[in-house]
Amino acid sequence: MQIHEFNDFCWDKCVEKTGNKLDSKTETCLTNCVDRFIDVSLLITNRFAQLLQKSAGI
Amino acid sequence: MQIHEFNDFCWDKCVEKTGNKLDSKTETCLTNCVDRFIDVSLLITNRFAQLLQKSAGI
Amino acid sequence: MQIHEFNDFCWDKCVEKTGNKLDSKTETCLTNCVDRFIDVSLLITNRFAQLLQKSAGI
Amino acid sequence: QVKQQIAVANAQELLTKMTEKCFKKCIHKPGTSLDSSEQKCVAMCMDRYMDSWNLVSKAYSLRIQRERTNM
Amino acid sequence: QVKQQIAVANAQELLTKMTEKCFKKCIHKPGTSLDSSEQKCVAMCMDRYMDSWNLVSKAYSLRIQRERTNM
Amino acid sequence: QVKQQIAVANAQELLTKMTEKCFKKCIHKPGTSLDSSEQKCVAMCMDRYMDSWNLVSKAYSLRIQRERTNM
Repeated sequence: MQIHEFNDFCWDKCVEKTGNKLDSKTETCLTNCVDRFIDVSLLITNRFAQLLQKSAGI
Repeated sequence: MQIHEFNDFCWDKCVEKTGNKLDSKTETCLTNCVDRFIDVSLLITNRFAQLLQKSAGI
Repeated sequence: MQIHEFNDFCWDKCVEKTGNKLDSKTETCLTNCVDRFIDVSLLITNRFAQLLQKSAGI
Repeated sequence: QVKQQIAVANAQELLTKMTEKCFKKCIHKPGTSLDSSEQKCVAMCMDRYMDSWNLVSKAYSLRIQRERTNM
Repeated sequence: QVKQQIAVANAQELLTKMTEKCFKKCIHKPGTSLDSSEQKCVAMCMDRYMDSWNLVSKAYSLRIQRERTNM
Repeated sequence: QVKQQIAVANAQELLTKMTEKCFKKCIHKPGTSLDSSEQKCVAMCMDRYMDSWNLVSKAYSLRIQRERTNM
């Protein structure tokens, strides 16, 4: 996933108003959004690998 | 259209909660969603072909 | 950007009901949507070029 | 022949977009078949989508011409 | 080997879609870590997404078969 | 030269995304011209979108570094 896609996704999640600067709540949300997205991605990928191994009877 | 795209579309249409299993209402919705999507696609494609023929004066 | 993408975007912006014909309000909205989209695109592109030049110290 | 391929690709893109947009507008709860009111809605939606495409296309061409004249 | 590449591409597409859909369903306000209820929600969402994929896939195959028989 | 092409492609992608996001945020009813409040809103939205891009980009790099260290 590219920065563009992360920014697209997290902008929709975190940014409501666009004033003179991003407020600290929005900044924290953006940073956390990237980190949690990667967490979710890793969680899903690892769990998927486990399910594959289980179904392969390894 | 790929299975991924059907699933993407019909997931948004049919799945509200994600509990321990898909309830029967959601399952029916997913199955019908695929079939009706193909119906709409065929309806539109056939009607489009007719309009093209009409405008070509055939 | 292709016509398909403009139509996709402006359809979502302007078309609520789909009756026997597009009413004049919707037609005006569609036409203005295309023109304003291009305005926004030009505004952003020109401003981006200015920012680049400024940061390059030209 | 290249022109024909572009026309076919264009028509396919149009059909795909129309199917998605009109499904969203007309099929609120997918049932065991398309009932007649859904079919009517899809047909009407399709006509309006093409009307919209034509309007958008004309507005775009006019704008491009104006921009060229201003350059 | 081409088959394997398709399988890998398919799995990647599935993982990408699941990540987006399940983030949207489970992470309402992204915090400093995934808490246990978010983790449970993601795991459950993932299972349901695969259930949905299997249903959709089966419905699609059945329909294609029916269409072929009718031709 | 490849680097330059990547930079140009990146800038184009950024401009496209900004145009869509800022149109959605700032143009509620498209009128016969962009009025001054819409222009201001677009300029501000653009600055915020680039701020967001920088934050997201930094958060991503930091995370990748952390993941590499943990391996």
